[in-house]
Amino acid sequence: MSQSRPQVKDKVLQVAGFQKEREMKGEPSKEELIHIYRVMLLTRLFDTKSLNMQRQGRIGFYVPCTGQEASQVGSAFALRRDDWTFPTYRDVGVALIRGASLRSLVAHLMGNSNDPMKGRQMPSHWGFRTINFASVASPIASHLPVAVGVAMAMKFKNEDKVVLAYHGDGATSSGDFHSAYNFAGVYKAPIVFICENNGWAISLPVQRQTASPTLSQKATAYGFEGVRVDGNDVLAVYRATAKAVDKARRGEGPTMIECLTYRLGPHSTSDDPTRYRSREEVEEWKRRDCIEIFRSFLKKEALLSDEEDSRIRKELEEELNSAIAEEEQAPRPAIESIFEDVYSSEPWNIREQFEEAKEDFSKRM
Amino acid sequence: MSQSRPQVKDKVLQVAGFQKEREMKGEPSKEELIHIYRVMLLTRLFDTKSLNMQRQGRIGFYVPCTGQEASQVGSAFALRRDDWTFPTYRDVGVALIRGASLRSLVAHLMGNSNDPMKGRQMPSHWGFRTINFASVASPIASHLPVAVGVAMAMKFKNEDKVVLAYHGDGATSSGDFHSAYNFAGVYKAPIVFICENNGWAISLPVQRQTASPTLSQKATAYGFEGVRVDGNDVLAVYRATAKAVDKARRGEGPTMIECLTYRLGPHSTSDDPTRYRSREEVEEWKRRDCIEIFRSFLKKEALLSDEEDSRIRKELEEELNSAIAEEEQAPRPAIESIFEDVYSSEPWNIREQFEEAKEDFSKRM
Amino acid sequence: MPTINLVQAVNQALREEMRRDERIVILGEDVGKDGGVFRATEGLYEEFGENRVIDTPLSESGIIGTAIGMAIYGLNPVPEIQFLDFIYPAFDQIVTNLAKLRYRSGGQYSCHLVVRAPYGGGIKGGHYHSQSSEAYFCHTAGLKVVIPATPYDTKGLLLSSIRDKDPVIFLEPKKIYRSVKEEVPEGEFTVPIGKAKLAREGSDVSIIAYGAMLHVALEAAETARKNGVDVEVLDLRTLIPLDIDAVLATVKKTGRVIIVHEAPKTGGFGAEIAALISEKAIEYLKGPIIRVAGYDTPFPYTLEEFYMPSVPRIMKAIDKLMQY
Amino acid sequence: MPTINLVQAVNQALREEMRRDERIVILGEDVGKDGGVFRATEGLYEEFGENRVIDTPLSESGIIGTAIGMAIYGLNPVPEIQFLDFIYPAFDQIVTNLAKLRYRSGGQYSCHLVVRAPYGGGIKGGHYHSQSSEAYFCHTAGLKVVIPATPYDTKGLLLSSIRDKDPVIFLEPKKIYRSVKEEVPEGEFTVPIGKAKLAREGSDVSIIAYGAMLHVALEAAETARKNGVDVEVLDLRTLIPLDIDAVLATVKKTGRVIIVHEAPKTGGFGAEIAALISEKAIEYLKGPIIRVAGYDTPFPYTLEEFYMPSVPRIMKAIDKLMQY
Ligand SMILES: Cc1ncc(C[n+]2csc(CCOP(=O)(O)OP(=O)(O)O)c2C)c(N)n1
Ligand SMILES: Cc1ncc(C[n+]2csc(CCOP(=O)(O)OP(=O)(O)O)c2C)c(N)n1
Ligand SMILES: [Mg+2]
Ligand SMILES: [Mg+2]
Repeated sequence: MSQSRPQVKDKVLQVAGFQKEREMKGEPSKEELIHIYRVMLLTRLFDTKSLNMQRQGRIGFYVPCTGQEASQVGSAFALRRDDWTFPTYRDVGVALIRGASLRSLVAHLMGNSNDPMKGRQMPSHWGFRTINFASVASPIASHLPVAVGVAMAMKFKNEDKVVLAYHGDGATSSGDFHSAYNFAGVYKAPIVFICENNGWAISLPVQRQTASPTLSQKATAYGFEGVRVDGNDVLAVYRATAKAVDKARRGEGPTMIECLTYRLGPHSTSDDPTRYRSREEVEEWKRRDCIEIFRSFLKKEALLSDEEDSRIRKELEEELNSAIAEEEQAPRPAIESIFEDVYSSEPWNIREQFEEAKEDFSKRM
Repeated sequence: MSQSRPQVKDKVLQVAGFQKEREMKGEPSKEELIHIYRVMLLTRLFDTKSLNMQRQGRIGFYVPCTGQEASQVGSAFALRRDDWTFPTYRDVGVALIRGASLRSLVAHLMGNSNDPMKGRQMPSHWGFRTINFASVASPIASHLPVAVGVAMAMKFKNEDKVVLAYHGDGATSSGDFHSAYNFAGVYKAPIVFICENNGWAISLPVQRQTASPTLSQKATAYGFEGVRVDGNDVLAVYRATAKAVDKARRGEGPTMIECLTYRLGPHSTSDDPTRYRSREEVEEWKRRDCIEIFRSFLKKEALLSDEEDSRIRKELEEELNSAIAEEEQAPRPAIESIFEDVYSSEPWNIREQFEEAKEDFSKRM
Repeated sequence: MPTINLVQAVNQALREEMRRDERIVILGEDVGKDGGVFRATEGLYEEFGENRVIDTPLSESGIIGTAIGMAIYGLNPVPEIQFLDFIYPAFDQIVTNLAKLRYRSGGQYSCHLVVRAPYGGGIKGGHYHSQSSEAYFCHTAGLKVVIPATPYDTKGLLLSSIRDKDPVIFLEPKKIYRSVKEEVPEGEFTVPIGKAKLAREGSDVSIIAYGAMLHVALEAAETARKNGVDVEVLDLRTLIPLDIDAVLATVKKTGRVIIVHEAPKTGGFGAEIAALISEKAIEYLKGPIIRVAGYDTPFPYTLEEFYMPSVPRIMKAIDKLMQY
Repeated sequence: MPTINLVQAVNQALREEMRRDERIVILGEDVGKDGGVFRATEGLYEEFGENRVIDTPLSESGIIGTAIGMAIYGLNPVPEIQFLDFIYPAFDQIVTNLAKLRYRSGGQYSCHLVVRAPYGGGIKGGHYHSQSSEAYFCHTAGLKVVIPATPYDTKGLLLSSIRDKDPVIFLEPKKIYRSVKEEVPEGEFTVPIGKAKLAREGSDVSIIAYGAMLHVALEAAETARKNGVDVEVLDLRTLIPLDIDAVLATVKKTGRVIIVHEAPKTGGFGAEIAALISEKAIEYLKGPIIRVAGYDTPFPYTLEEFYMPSVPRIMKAIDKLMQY
């Protein structure tokens, strides 16, 4: 019933001599490794802070990602700027490595007037067009056929771009997973699916989500390759993704990558995980914290000193705190924003309703 | 692009010495073999007649099954009386081997007052409660989760019954296929899925339905076994099904059986297959007609003489003709039947509509 | 008599009826060990075990589809959809199988079951945790649609729904899951499906409402009283089959009608009520039929309290009708 | 000018517009080699190739979902759903993504596309090849809903729909795919979305209809003329956004309203029209608003001509109103 420790081959951080392997095509440079580390750490800090803000009533809701930073950051780092990502609510690390600004993330959590979503969506339902980070909807897996459609359009236009589509273990049971994977296989769409298998779909352990021994083997039902990697090993995730992305870019079709990882926190701020899983399981996975693993690797390889590490953390905390402070000043969205963007232009019924509502609004401001 | 000839192991009718193998547990007796043959032949005759009746305007629509009799009859023959089947529109052979009366089938095609469906459904949308033959709806694969639910309920009640659920190659792309297979795997439901892979989903060849090299391998994504049999070999189908049914009955969970076969006729009476497939492909499959194969086997094994064969055919033709003649006498359903069975009892709106309608009806009778 | 809230009423009804009827099976996402994300099924897994309280994979079409199969085979399933907003992957199962099985099989098969789902706004859930899509189900012949507004009715109507012979879509107003409390008897009692309740008598204006909006309507009625307007409030409780007699009675009594629902106005169930009144009682009307409803937009997040029907919006409608 | 039928008008619109706009992609089941089961896409595969006329696997959520993705990425997809009855597996994609993407992303993303689907009865299709479920889409903010009734309007409205910026559900009345013919100009012309057409002028009674029912309404009007009743017929053409001005104009003119549609009466789009009239023009009414609609049952097979609105049923409604 518990998410077992991964039995996978491609472990990078646990083997010595990463430096030597660096000549490998596309392997990250020293600066890039530090950048990856920074973003993972920032993701963690953002996550912790957001959970706290929710508890303090400063934001209404949040979906934490602590524990999954390696799967998120390592995979998305394999992309080019002009590639696309289709994230889930949990993919803060993807947003950050793609270059989302902290302020836009915070503004969204607050649903204020700076929120690119105009305060219309629940927190953690991001979407940032400027970084090709698609808009999240709550219904699980509903983004997957859409992601395949974008990939098909890239192929239609003869571009060499790639889509990275994220989903959880629970998502594999949905009809949209099936449609998306099948269309991807049939049309050889340039897409890579990143399955963040964090062991749980709210209270359902993955072993009861499906009778399939692994999730990656589901890909064979669609005629393409599925691979399983240690999702807490950021470089293993990066390598597997880079390989799959290259393959997709060459026109050789989709890949599924199952990242074995763990959700260390609650499903969301509405969830109490002690109702359904053991402390021991969580503790076991805490000992495999992906950030700790990467940090000790970097230190062992003399890529990161203790001072540098503290400096980075301090910088990031300041950045984060100032983003929050600034966004907390922003007012809520203008009330008329309720009526915008339903259509490209306003039909009579919405205009009429807005006119009627104005009076109500002005009384209640 | 064409449905290739099957590459499967379990061929019975093409190897000699079937007699010797007959001691095998559950292998059909001589009488049973003749019964299977009779039903296959009756299915063919019924099909031919129904197509003709549609062309003559005596029925409105029909979905033919010529070419698939072995997959249908061979599989359903493996069931006990108290097991259940969830058929598709095309499964005349399943209905007949389960014991559906010719008159009820004909009445349904005519949508007359004897039709158990009360003339409410399009032809070929059967359902016969008395023989545990579930009610067909048009939306492809929509019956599959329902079939799994029946199997789960059998298990819940600690019965040793089994469900046989039929679907086509096209159905494997639907979301409901995915849900049904996944639930069946997770709950180890006593169900066997018979996939009649007839090469085509209307105009789409199976090779473009999915990139998966076989359909049977899709079962592995759900943690249970998928097997592939020569769907034109009635005894191979029977054996594979009997084995899977036994397994399900023992509580060992589901199996998928992919029957490689071919739809020799049009998809339905509304379809013109010459628009999308070659005459050669059809001719090649005609040479592998499952009834011819079984007939020559029976003759070679001296289980059927030419005279007996003609006698059987004649009997069946007479039975069929008299069923048709009788059903053509039956009137259409009473007009008030439009308003019945929407709910267990009539709500005011339906009663009111019926009252209003009566006058209209009486004027137009 | 103990005072309980609405979600406790759901839980009590399920627990008591599961003790009485062994055929009842609950299935859904997180309904077992977790007790449901709103705790509606809390403790049932512990009491009845995993065969009767089934945690399912993440597939609404699987949940509803298998529940239909169980119902055909004689069980009495009460599937839960975690939020009504997530019912659409099961929409085909509902429209194609659940609603039509009895009819299409000429009455040979039937599939009675109760789909429970929390619905509506007021919990800061944004587009996908706030929808009120009852109108889709009301337009689907073969389904009954029940929406309680109080703990007592919740228990009584849920028991009636579980004992009914037809498929029931049972929608629970999650905004008031915990905030509305009242005394509810333990043990067996039912509230009939298809009967509205006169929640407040009045002679000047009729407000027709259901679910969480009942309480907004009652508050508006109370406010209006202070302005000297005597408002009657009808709680529909069942949308399909509608209690047409109760609707027409209040319309004939006051001649002034306001319909309140959270769902977007266009094509909402309020339209059907207005249409029936304009068909059957137009001669009694002293003014237009006014719908106070959600706006024709997706459900917003930050500004949800401006989106949902409010006392001031209803007051405006009352004023308009009284001055007409 | 060549005389063509409705399905030919669809085909012509698609063909001409695909020549003009390289971003147009058609996808669906059997739309390619087979030319569509109603031949609406006949010859397009041959002319534009398999990249622009895509035969898809059997998955409506895949069809609509990938079409949405293509639209986001700048293509102009025109997915076909083989029968409207089979759209429900894609309902979540439509309600969750297609209708809400622009809103939920704060206008960052949009996904204009046209979902084409044949709808309605009259071809002896039984429950699952006859449905008219336009009301579901009309109640879903973010979608436009267009239903033509003539070949000319079909071509003109389909072109407008393809050029629109919002998602359009384009429903084609298959009963009259071949039976209604008229002269339709070759080449480019459009009919605006959101504008109804006065199909027949009259002063005594207004019939509001759309799709195949327009022709039944016109026939009833002709019959009524012989009885000395002067009937006006309004063809809505677009349901969302509704041409409210045209609706109110005819209501104010005649004061007697009949709404005709094939969909079941309860919760059908006729309810919305009646509700709007009872909100905005009640003082003009000389009698009840009558809906002549499909019955509140699934669509039957053998007896379909008794199920669908007919001239006698409309005549009865006219009589009732004239005698009121
Ligand atoms: C269609 C749908 N059904 C149910 C839900 C409620 N729900 C939200 S998250 C979740 C579990 C998702 O699990 P998984 O895919 O493993 O992702 P994770 O949350 O673990 O990242 C569920 C059931 C939903 N959002 N959408
Ligand atoms: C959900 C749905 N989409 C589309 C259709 C239209 N349709 C009817 S049969 C069919 C092909 C089915 O193919 P397959 O599953 O291989 O079964 P076969 O007809 O070959 O027996 C299609 C697309 C349908 N009935 N249901
Ligand atoms: Mg998970
Ligand atoms: Mg097939």
